[in-house]
Formats: sequence, structure tokens, C-alpha cells
Amino acid sequence: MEKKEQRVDRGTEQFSPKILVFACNWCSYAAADLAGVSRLEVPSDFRIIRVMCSARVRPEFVIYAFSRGFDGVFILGCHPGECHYSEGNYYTRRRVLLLKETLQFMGIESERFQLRWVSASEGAKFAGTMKRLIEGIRDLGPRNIDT
Amino acid sequence: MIKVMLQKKLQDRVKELLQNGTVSLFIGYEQGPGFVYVSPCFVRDESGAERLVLNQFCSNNLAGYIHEYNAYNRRIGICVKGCDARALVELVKQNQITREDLFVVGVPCTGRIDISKLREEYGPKLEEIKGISETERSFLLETVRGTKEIYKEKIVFDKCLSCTHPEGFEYDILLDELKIPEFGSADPVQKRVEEMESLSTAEKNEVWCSYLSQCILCRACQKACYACYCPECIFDKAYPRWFSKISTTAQKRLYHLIRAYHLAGRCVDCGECERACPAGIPLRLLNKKIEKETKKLFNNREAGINQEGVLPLNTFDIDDPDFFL
Amino acid sequence: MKKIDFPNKNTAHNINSAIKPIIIIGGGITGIQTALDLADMGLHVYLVERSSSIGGRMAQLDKTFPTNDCSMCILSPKMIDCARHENITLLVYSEVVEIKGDPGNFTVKIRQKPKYIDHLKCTGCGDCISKCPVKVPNEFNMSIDTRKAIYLRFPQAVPKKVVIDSDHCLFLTKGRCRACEKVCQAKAIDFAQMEKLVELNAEAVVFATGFEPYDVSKLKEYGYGEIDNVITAMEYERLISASGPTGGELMRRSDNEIPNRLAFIQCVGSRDIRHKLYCSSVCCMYATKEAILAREHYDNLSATIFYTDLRAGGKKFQSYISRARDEYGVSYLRGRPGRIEQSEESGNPIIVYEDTTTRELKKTEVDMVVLCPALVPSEAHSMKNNPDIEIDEYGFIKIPDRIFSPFDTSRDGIYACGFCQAPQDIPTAVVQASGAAARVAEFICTANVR
Amino acid sequence: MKTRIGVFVCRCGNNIGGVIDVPNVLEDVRSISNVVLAEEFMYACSEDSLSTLKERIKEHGLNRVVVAACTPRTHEPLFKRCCEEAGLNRYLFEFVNIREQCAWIHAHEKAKATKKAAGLVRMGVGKAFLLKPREDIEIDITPSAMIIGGGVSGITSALNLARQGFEVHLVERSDHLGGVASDFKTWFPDREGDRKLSHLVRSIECDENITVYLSSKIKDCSGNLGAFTVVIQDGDKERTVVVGTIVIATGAGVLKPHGLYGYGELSNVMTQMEYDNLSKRRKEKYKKVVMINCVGTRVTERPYCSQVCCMIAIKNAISVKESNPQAAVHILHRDILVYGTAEEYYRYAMELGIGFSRYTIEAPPQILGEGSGDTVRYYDETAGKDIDISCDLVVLSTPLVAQEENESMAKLFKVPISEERFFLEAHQKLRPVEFATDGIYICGSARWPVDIRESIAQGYAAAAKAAIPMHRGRVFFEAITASCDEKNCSGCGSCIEVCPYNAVDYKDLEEDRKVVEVNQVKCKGCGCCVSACKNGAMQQHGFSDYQLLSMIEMMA
Repeated sequence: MEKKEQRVDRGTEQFSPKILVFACNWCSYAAADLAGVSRLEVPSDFRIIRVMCSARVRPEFVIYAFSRGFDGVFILGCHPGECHYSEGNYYTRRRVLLLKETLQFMGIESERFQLRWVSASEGAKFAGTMKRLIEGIRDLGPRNIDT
Repeated sequence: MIKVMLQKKLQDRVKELLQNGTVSLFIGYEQGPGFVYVSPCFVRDESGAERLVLNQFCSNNLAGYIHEYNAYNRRIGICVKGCDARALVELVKQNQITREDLFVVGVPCTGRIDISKLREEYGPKLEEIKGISETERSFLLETVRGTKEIYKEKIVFDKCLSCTHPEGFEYDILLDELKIPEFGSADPVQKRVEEMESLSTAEKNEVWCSYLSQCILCRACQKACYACYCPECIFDKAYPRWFSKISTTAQKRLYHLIRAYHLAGRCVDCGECERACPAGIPLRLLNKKIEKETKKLFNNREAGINQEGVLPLNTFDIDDPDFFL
Repeated sequence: MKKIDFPNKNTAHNINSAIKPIIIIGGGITGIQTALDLADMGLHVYLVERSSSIGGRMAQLDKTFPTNDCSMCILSPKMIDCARHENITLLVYSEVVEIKGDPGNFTVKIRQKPKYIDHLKCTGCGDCISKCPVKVPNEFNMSIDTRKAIYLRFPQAVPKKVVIDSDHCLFLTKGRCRACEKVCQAKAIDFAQMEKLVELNAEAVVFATGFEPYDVSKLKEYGYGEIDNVITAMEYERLISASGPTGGELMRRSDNEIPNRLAFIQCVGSRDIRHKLYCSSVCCMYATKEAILAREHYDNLSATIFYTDLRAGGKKFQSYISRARDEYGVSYLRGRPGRIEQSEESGNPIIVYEDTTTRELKKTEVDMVVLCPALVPSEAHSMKNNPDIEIDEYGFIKIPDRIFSPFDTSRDGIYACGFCQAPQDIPTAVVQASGAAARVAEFICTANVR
Repeated sequence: MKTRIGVFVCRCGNNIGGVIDVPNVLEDVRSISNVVLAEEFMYACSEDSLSTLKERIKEHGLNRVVVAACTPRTHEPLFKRCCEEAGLNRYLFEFVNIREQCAWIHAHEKAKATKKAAGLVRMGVGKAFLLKPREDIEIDITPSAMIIGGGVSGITSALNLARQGFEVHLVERSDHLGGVASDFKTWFPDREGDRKLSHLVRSIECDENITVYLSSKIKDCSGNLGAFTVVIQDGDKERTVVVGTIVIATGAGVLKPHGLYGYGELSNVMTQMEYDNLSKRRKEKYKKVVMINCVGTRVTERPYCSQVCCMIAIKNAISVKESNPQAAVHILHRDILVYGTAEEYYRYAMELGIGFSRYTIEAPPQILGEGSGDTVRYYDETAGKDIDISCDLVVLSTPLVAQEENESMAKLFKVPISEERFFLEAHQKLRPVEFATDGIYICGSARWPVDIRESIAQGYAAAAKAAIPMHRGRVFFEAITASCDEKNCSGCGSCIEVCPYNAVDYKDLEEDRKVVEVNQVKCKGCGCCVSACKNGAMQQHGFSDYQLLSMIEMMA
């Protein structure tokens, strides 16, 4: 309970989740840049780690992040068929699908772990997606941290 | 009686194989501390073949030992039940050994006895059991107090109730025809998976927390697994340190999630993990769930059934489901 | 034959090479690709672009057929490569006005329009843009929305530097304002800049000046400009683009509503003896793509394409058409509509066409019509003091031997690739761009051996 | 040596400084161990800031540099170069994006943006601590090319590269050069085409830079960009050559439509190619010619359009009509595909009086007659009824089809083919003549059916791609490749299966253990294999598990 309180912003009394985002260098990272260039407003509760391809995100990172108390983990990659490395995102899709089911089965809401396709030109989609996903995590509330 | 004949047949064949140099090592079972306790044995010369036993208590998946001996022995002989051959199929597919380096002796099986179930049925004094034979539906235990009949269904492993063998696997020798034993009831694990699925996330979490509270992170489940063959385990790495080995629920959950995930598409459901677990955690549950999902999502067959094909996470289909997006 | 060393800046032993630079005219995908290939070979390249950013027409497209790749996503890395390349000098906001001299030794005169910005100082932060009080139609978005007088052509522009539009800037036209100057912390605004004429010595020149859409208002029967919601394909691209003026919503100009019935008309001005005889080569495919995009965006929308012949010969094009038809329910109607009328009740366009199966004259009311105009060669290559390279009857740069020397113009040492020499789609233009680069390299090597 | 990290935060004028409390970020970052310096710049990318940065590196003996500014996608190379100029390995630099991805999108919540910026810088420091010096991957390129296929596109590539001064090996399976184009005897609109083609072939034979191998096949190929070892087989003779680049230009075959429209059964039914050859040999005076287009193509088993047949049909129709203006010539088609200004020839054909009628795939034309066809019956949609055309010759326009050998060639060179069995390029839009594998290029109808003009254009384009590394002599790649730690490798082969570039393979080890190794030239650094590796033996430089976990840890 102590941790939960810590992470509630005193000013707004709103829960600020801790969210990890992996973004593919070629598409969604560029989209995040574009969102910036277009000065779109995005909630600040996430941190992006840039990877060359969404397929670099090993599922163990996600599991690790949850074990370290993150409230959500998102992976953003290129649309199917648009992978810079031709097929990386297809592997990602499979890995994510399976891991989501496994997490859910083990008592971690699968909504906390999301995959989205955002291409380099979709700055607005990046902003909208992040807003919606973060909202989703807020609705779920803080994760019960295992001790 | 049939069993004793098969055991003799096995000993003779192994003797021959070692004698003529077909294999340099044979992995089988030997008597442990008491009739019902059977342990793996590694026979290197013909005299050792006498030690081999074969009965309804021989449950270990011996494929798990191949990896340890593979580097030093050319052509390893091994005796496997139909279900264990699935592990061999996988080891070959995962490039851990070539089929030519194996000499596979197929042994018939009518279901293996789960000691913990036996203990419940029979009582704690298992040392009283001195011999075993069987009928169509029952095992006949020869004990110091005479013969006791127990329905097979009551004491075989859960997995035996839904026995599966690989398709088209060629054994080098078959001691007898390998039949898939049939029982009146099915493996209850599927149902347990469904029950678990029907729970809310919070309830699932609660169930797992209670399981995990039992876990002592001894990692026996991992050591018993045929698929644990990496030179250095990700859990043992110091840099980076994935796993701090501190007994917290978070660490235990991480351990079990990663372990299950690493087995995705590789778990042959031999049940060794569950058998090895000193805390009695139903580990097959998680493996079965993943198996079920790979089947549903990627149309992937259970591991070790087909001799062809790629692990489900090492391939993809352009039309894989994306409903979750 | 001896191998010629190119003057690649990266390798020390070549630095004194006598090989002069290559000038490429046009910074669209074709010019970009030619520049990258030649620069990668080690030749020094000047890439001359009329507007303030390279990128050309492809930058304006939303997606590209038949893969539905996002156009900007695949183009933008190439643009950035151009800007970063040590062997490429970008000359934006510039035009070639004269080419003189001989093959292997041309003198090219380039007019550099004043940008009123010190591009060495500008960081592209955009602070000035928000302060500029002037709004003018945004040509990048086909004038659907507005931009400021100080502007970036589009967010991913390369170079990512603003320019001041001297026709509309308050200070330059009326002598007051200078708001941008006040807000610019990098001190990059420079109203003292003048037009410059520079002369460059060049080994060879490559034309890659691309195309412009034909002015469809010349086809009076379709009522473009008079009937509401009759738009051009280029306008459609900007509307459906997620980064376009409507954020990817296909809003009708008349009432901001999303159309339910969408029609595309092919060969508007192409394959038409009154306008352009030739086939523009890309319209069947992009109309299909645009129809697919609309169907992807809106479930209730129906899309019909009026065509003459369905020309889908490129790689995977046929299956793209089948997908449009079978998966997206796009309908294809053969026939060239005679005219478009405007409904008196709804104000919607009504397409009048002959049903080729029954030979009956039919009328159908739709919510939006997209005209797919003939694409005509850009006029950029018809400079006044042009060194007699021949232009064909349609305005394309003439290639005397189209089959065996596909990039050679009528003048040695001057080459042409992309849409400026014949109608073609993006992959063909990219092939031509690389091909022209190979041809230039061959020209330089053989000339220097001699 | 102790790790000494220097952190530089850019204000970018007001862009970052107006939202993020930069001194606050600096204060936070100073508290991290190993950070020996934290400074701010008004514009980090300006000339004077860059020289300050270089001084600081020397002054403070920095061996890791973190710059927090805009996006690495545009500015990273600038700072990397700057580090290098100060004597610091370029791979010891880490970029943190606090403008586009922080200040600009969180301008509405400044306090949080500051906190986030500090967090992002922490993550950068966490990664920087673990950065290792690397050198760009450098490959020497043998200045010679192998062209496989002696058709027009192969010839074009070969001549172009030879004229650029490279040694060229041209391998052709048949006993002559020229390919399908040389099988055509009449040309239109360029009636000189056959003469020009033979001139090209002669130029090949005379060029001292080109070695031609006729009646030869490729038996084996190994290696990578810069040095492919290729074994050429000519009968029982074998020759091994080492080349820097390879162009595949093996073309396509022409479908013989057995079983369709009485082909092979009726004496006067032939393909366009057969008619072409016949018309050159003998002056046949056919009076009633019917041509049927899209024979065996744009159908279920061959759904593609072969692109060249309409034009060939128009060419042959014109040739019939020109040699015998009285002849009735009719082309039955489904759509006439002539692109661009070729429309002129379509118009010319119509002016000559050649009839064009459309048939539908639901009711394809029928050929009536015993032994030879005398009538073609087709359903005319506009007229709404069957129409009979009498004929003394039926010519079928058949598509180009993928070569039988494509599959084995694809395996040999480890390049992909599509479901239609044509070769699959790296990217259909922007990399049409390249494969995803460096050093191997594709042109002409081996990629997709194209006409002679396009084949030649592609021949040039492939030559340009092959010439690039050969002119450079040496190619550098950013060393963000994967590599395998042998002692941890279990040899399971997952990495091999997932690699999109065939860059991973088993290594020959003396001891009896299977381990993999990554070809540093073929690897493009996606990291797919790293994620597939269960115990982390496979790692990607610059994106290692350790580095990424450290970033996560800095956040946690």
C-alpha cells in the first residue's frame, strides 16, 4: 500500500503508472518523434527504449519488468509487411500473443502488456495509442507488487 | 510375467549391443532403494546389463540424461516408452543430438505408477511391495501380505490417461509392440487449465501466489527437464542478472514464467518437473496452458509428435491472429 | 581497361581526382535515388530541388501500392541519407537556369532563391512558425489547409530548415512584422539575403524532374472546381493521410461529412486525343489503393472505380486488384463517364455513364468523386537556355533509343530518368534512377580513359 | 580503467529549456556514480558547443559521453563524429531524446516532463556505462562481378560494369547470348532491334574485361559481399572464381499452352513467339488472323499479368497487317495493357484496321474446326451474344513464366522467391533490384515479367548497385551486429531459424559440440536471433541484454 500511495500525484490525485515502452527504430520511434514535431500532447507516464526491431524485445524483458514493479509494458513495431528487416515483427506478434496469454494465466492482466503497430508517419496515431493505452493502465490501477 | 520376460530380453539385447560395440553407453533403469523406487542407470559394459530392470515403476524420462553424456559417447543406447520418444524427437529437432548417434529401444508401457497416488491408495508402507504384475484393468501388487489389486486408472500418472506417442518414429529395436494404453478417464490437467482460465485475474493471482508460496526455488523442476541443456542457464548469469534468487513471489513468478516460456513448443509433457517438485506445485498446468495456446493460436502440434517442423516461436504465419491489437 | 578511381571524400588517395561533380535536377524519389547511388560510388553530387525540401511527389502520398507501405516511412530514411551523405550537396529552393559546355565539362548555372534564413543556424525548432501571423494556402496539402509565410514544407522535411515565402511575408511585402526574428533564439533569420546565381562545373547532368497532375478543370464535363466534392487524386491522398490536414479523415469540403459513396474516374485527360494521348500508367493502381484505404477507414463506404482498361501489369498488381475486389468489395465498372452533374436536391455529384454491358445511359449519385488526372511531365526541364535536349510532343524528355539506351537524351552527358522521360510508377522510377547512375558512371569512366 | 561518464544536456533554446528544468536534471544525474561531469548547452549541435564538448572529453578524461537533446535519427552521427575527433571511440557515445519524445509531447506537464527527462538521462547513463568500444565492420571488395544469365538484362549489366573498369564473369546456360529477346525475329517499334542486339552481343565478346562462360551452370556459391566463391560448371569442367558481387539475370521462360485452345492439336494454332519466327522465315500470307490474349495467365493457377504479351500481340498484328493490308486481324483480349506512350502503337494498330474485342474469362473463346481451326467463337459482352470470326491462323499470347531452376538457384544463393516462383527483391518499392542479402542483385524477368526496355533499364540499375561497393573498394557497416558467445551456446539452432538474412550458421568446431556463429557481414542488426536465444549466448552489440536490462533497472 505504501508504494501505491507514493505513486499518486499529490496535485492531481491521479495514479501515475510506471510504463516501459519498446519502440522500433524505423517506425514507432520515428512516429514518437513526429508526435513531438507536431507538438501533440501525450501523457508522460512512459519511458521509451529504442531497439532496432520489435523482434529484439525478448519476452524475458517483459517478464523482468513486471517482476520489477512496472504497471505496463508496451511494444510498438512496424505494421505487418513493413518491417525494416522484412519479417521481424511477425516473430514479435507471435511472441506477444503467447506471452499475453501466459501472463494472464499467471495472474497478470494481459492488458498490461500490449503490442501496437505504428508506422513512421503516424505521429497522431502514436499519441492517440499512447493516450488510450496509458488510460487503460490507469483504469487497471497499480499492480499488486509481489514481495 | 510378461514383464520379467521383457526385462530379460532387454538385458540380453543391451549385452549384445555393448559387446559388439554398437553403443558405448546404455541408459536404462535399475533398482533403487526398494522395489517401487527405480532410478536411472548408465551401463557401460556388458556385465552391467544385469542391473537393468523394466517394470511399471520405471517412469523417468531418460531422454533428459542424453545431453549430459552426449559429448563423450558415440552412439548412446536408450530405452524409452512411447511418450518419452517425443523428447528424443525434440532433441533431434533442436540439434542436441543426431538420430544416428542414438540407439533407441522402444519398451511397451501400459501406464506408469505415480508413487504419490500409490501411497494414497496403498498407504505409506511401500517397502512392503515386492513384485508386480497386471491384468487388463488392474495392477496386481505382490506384497508381504499377499497380492493386492488396484485399478490402473487410480494410480497411473495423470499424463498416462491421455498417452501420446510420436508419429512415424523409427525405433532401432522394439521389445514388443508399442500400444497406446486406454483408460476410462482422461488426463484431468486439461480441465484444470480450463478451471484456471475461468477464474478472474485476481483469483488467478491468488491461486498462483499460494502455489508460489510453496516454491523454494530449488529448481528441481528445471534440472529434471529433458530440455534444460544450455551450458549456462540464464538464471545463473551474473551479468546481466535476470534473477536474484531471493525468495520473493516476484522472483518466483519470474522464474516460473521464464521457465514455462522457454519451454513453449518444446515441452513434451513428460511430467518430470511436476514429479521432481518437492513442494508439489502443479507445474504441468502452465506448460499445458502454453501448449494449448500454441495449438489454438498458431495451429502448432504438441511438441515431439512430428519429426518435421519448426518451434512455434521460431516461425510465423503472415496471417497469424492479431485480434489483440 | 583501367579502373577509374572516383573522388570519394572518404578515401584519402582519391581526393585529388580530377573528376568533376554530377548535377541532378529534381529532388523527388528518382533524383534522391540517383544521387545516393552516385554518391555511394564516390562521386560528388549536387542535388538541385525547386522547393524547400526534397521528397517530391512521393512525400505527398499516404500509402503506396501494392504493399500499402506508408510512403513517408520508406522515403524519409532515404531523404535523411541524402542530407547526411558526405558526397551530396543539397541545393534546395534552387533552380537550374542554364546548361552550357561540353559532355564531361558542363557549366551549369543555378539560381538560388533567397530563403531569408541562415540554414547553418536554423535548428528547425519551429518557434518562428507559431509566431508568424500570415496564413497562405498550403501547396503541400493541395491547398486544403494553410501554412504560414515562414514554413517547413512538411514535418519530415529535409533539410529540416524553414524558409520565408517572400510573396506573403509581411515584412518583405509591407515592411513590418519581423515576429520570427524576435522569437528565433538561434538568430537564423536574415532578411538581407539576396537571390544568388552560382555556376558549377559538372561532369554530367541528370534530369529527374518528375510530373505534375494535369489541370482537370480543362475537362469541363467533369465540373472540377464547380461541383462540390469533385476532387483530384492528389487532394484525396492528402485527405486520407494520417499526417494530412484532416488527420486522415476523408472529409468532404462542402460539409465535413464522411462520404458513403465514393467513385473514382480513370483516364481524366489521359488516353484522350483531346488532351493527352498517352496512358499515365499508375492511375489504375493508385485508384485501387485509394479505394482500399477508404474501405479500411470506413466500413459503410462503397467505392466504385470507372476504368477504361484495367492496367495492372506490375509485380503483384493483379492480386492487389483481386484483393480490392474480393476482400474490400471495391467495384470496378468499365466505361468512361461522359459527364458529372450536380444534384439539385442534395448538391451531390451525379455521374453520367454508359453501362457497357447493356449499352444504356445511366446516372448514379455519389457523395464524392475522385478524378484521376493525366500526369504530365513537370515543366522544370524546359528551361530557356536549355542545351538543345529534345522534348517529345507530350513534353517528356526525348530518349532517342528507348530500348537500348534508356537514359540517354539527345545530348551526350545529359541523362534523364523517372517520370520526366515517360510515365511510370515508383519502382520503375527507382530502377531508372539507379540505371541512370550506372550510365553516368559508365560515361565518366569511358570518357576519362579516353 | 575507471568509467568516466560525461553528460551534456541541450536546452535547444526554449524547446527543451522552456519545458524541462535543465539544472534540476543535471543535479539529478550528478548523483549517479561514474558520472564525473554534467553540463548544459544552449544548442549542443552548434559549432562552439561541439568544440567545447571535445575539450571536455580531453580535459576530464571522459570515456563515455551521453548527450541529451533531440532525436538520434538525425543528430547521432554528428555527435559520434565529434567524439571521434576528440579521440573517443564512436561507440562509446549514447544519445538521449528529450526534445521530440519529452519536452515537445509533455509541454503541458512541465514538472513531470522534468522528472521524465531526468529518468531518460539516467537510462542513457545506465546504458552508456556498459557501452564497449567497437570498430565499424569493414569489408574489402574484390572488384569483379558475376552476371548469371546472358539475356538482355545480363548483357546490359555486364557491359556497363566492364565499361566502369570491373572484371566481369558472364555465365550463360545456353550456347549463345541474347536470351528470349534473341528468339524474336521481328521488332517493333524499333525495327532495328535485332541488329542492335547482335551488336551488343558482339561488344560483349570483344570486351577484354568480360569472360563469357557459355553452356555453363552455377554449381556452388559461398561467401558474402566482397568475396563470393562461385563454382561454374561446364560439362565435366569446373572453374572456381572469386567475385565481389553477383547479379542474377536468369530471365523467364515462355509458356507453351498445351491443352489450351487446341494448341498442339490444331495445325494452325501457335504462340506469338512461333508466329514471329515463322513470319521471318517464310512470307506466309495469312488472310484471317485471330489472336487470343491472356492465354494461361490471369487465371487461377497463374493469376499474374505478364505485362509483355499485349505489346507482342500488337507487334505481330501490325506485322501481319503491314505485309498484307487485306488481311483481317483480330485481337481478343481482356484488357489491353500498353503503358505510357506505347498507347500510340495501340492507336496505330487500330488505325490499320486491326480489330480489338474483349472477351470475358467466364466464357473464354472457343476454336471450332477439325484438324485446323477455322472459326473462333467468343462471347461479346457488349453485343450480349456469341460472335464467330473465321480464321486461317490463331495466335495465342502466352505469358512469361518463372524458370524451373529458380528454386534451386534460390537455395544456392540463399535468396527468396515468391509464390509465383520469381525472385523476391528486398523491397518492392524502393529496392527493386537488390536482395536483402548484400552483394547479390536481381534484374530482368527473373524478378517479374518485363519487356526488353525494362529489362535493360533493370540491367543498368543492378549494375549501379553492384558498382557501388566495388568503386568504394571497402565498405563499412555500423557494428550493431549480433554475435554468439560460444561457450554458452547450446547449439539449438533457434537463431538460425529466425534470422531473416541467413547470417547465422553452425560453426565447424573440432570438439564434438555444436555452436553457432554470426557472419558479421550478412548480419543487419535486427536482434531477432538474440530474442530467440534462450540463455543469452547470442547478444547484439549496442543492444545487449545487459545494456537494455540496465536501462530498465535505472527506471525501476
